[in-house]
Amino acid sequence: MDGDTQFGEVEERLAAEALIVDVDGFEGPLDLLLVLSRTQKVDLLKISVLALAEQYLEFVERAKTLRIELAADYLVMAAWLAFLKSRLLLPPDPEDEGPSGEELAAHLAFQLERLSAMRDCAAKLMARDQKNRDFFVRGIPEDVTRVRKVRYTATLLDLMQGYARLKTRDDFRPYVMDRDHVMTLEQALDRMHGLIGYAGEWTDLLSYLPEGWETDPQRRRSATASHFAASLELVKNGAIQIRQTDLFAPIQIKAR
Amino acid sequence: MEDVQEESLFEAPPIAEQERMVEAILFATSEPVTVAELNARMPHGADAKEALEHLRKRYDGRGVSVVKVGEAWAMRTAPDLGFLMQKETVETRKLSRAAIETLAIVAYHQPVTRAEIEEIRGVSVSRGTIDQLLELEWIKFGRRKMTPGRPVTYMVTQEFLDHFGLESARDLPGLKELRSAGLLESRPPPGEPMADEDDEDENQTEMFEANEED
Amino acid sequence: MEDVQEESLFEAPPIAEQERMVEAILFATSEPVTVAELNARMPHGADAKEALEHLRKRYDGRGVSVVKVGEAWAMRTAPDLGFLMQKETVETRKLSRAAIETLAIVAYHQPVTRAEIEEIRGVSVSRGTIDQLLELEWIKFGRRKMTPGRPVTYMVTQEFLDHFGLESARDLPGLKELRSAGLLESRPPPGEPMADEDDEDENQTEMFEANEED
Repeated sequence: MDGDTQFGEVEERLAAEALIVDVDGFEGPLDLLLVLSRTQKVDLLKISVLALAEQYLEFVERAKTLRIELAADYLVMAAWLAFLKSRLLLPPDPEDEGPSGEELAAHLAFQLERLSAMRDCAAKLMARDQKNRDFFVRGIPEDVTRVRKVRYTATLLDLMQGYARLKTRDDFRPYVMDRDHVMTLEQALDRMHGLIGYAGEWTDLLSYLPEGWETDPQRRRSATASHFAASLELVKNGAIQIRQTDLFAPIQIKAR
Repeated sequence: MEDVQEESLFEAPPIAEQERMVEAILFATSEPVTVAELNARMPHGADAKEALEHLRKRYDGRGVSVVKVGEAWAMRTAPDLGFLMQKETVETRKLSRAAIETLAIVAYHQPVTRAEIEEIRGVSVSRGTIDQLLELEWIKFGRRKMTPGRPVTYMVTQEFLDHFGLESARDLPGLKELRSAGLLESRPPPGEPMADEDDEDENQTEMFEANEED
Repeated sequence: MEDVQEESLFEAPPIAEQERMVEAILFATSEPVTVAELNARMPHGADAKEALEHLRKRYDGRGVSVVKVGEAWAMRTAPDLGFLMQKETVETRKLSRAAIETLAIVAYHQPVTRAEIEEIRGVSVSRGTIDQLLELEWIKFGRRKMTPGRPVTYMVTQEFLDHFGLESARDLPGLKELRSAGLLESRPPPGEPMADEDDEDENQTEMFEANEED
């Protein structure tokens, strides 16, 4: 009998030491308390919180003697359990406000029971049949084509109004008139293609301007610009060379 | 497609034909499909819900079954035949104990705040744990709680139900027992009345009652 | 898993069970499966070929069928239910002003090049606008123009005529009619001859004559 007790004590001490060594493996004081409570081998509902508090405090003491650094929250819990222990042991002070030791103990028991229950639930959950492990989804899903039909609401009236808008603008700003004084890049390019063969020497670009475009300032501007752009195009194509010896000096071109 | 809908405005196809349609739609996809979506895709006048009932019976005991996932329906192979399948799918990362417990707490206590999860587990919940569960699409944000700070809450998703083969959160194992044992209540520590106690109870009741109406 | 296979070394599962197995495998595998592969995955002694025959008959006339793909087998939704595999969302959007103007120009001036459209609109026409109209099948490519660079031309389509309720592009009201309908409200500034009106009509005629040659 005696030997049994002794053996029990040894076992307990070994367990406590194992706990301490494994302290990193605990997820905080509540987790540790839950593990300690299991050693009482009773239903969590009937657990002795006082005994549990003592176990915990003992644990912290042992950790101290073994010079194991415990995280702050373990120490906070130890302080709180010491307080709880004194409340449970001392007769209630009628002057004292706040919850009784029994209330605090009941809450701790509730927390432990709840945590334990959640762990069981987690285990049950993970033990369920799981998708793509125990049961499987369709392996060759067929595409559900999401036909997003955009229905455009253009009407014939929209169309005509759009066209009318363009034509109205023409009435105000006749393009035909403008065009008399504008030489396009394409036109200049066409002209220069025909003439470039004759430019064996460096020639002033302006000499390429067509007749009737050199005098009128508006026409001259347009023709100069388009011819300049066209000559750059020809340089790019490797048809001619271009140079300007000085700022504002004449721009000269030469066939390659 | 439109023509079919127009035509059938006047007469829905026979129920056997509707059953075929539901079968084809559920077969074609790997994601659960809601009854509303089924009805939207089927010809006008069809009753997907009824057709589903027929179909479910037809597949009873087959190698593939028609399962309910939250508000939606899907086809899944029978769990007892899992051994035949090549595990082609990439194994999901092994979940940490913290993640598994957090998941269970969200499932059983939803909608639940991070502070409540921490209160239950007794340790702080790392950002990574929540992130991992969000990423797996097993949990999602619920509405904010009407308590100071208006913290966000977490809830489980349809994907969670699908993954664990649950029809609804009501079907979580042991839920009834936990509830009758009072273990799903949010009980404030004595002497520290929680401002949101009433609200909390309301939320819980609401969720499960709302579910029960289905 | 192994146990099942070991056990069945001695006795193959009943054919109904084999049928379930084939069903589950065909459902879940991401590719068609050959009979040899089926046999390899099923318990020893199973006859996938026979089970397949049973399964095929079972799905006869259903919303899903067991089909042969080359040497392998797969499940597919019944072809007549293909229309269910579409989810249509209709969105009504107003055509942009640029698109309407471009479309109008094509309609009134076809066959017309992009450069010509730009000339008439006075601004460049984005690739997107043309693409959109092509996609809507309201315009199509006409023959190339016999000018340098041989640019492509655009024309309106039958689809366009149908949409706008026109018999032919010639039914589009002319400029004079637009004016009398009050669509052209602005008068040209006094003294500026409307050089382009007659010209316009001429173009139209030309255009449609050209069209008729097609």
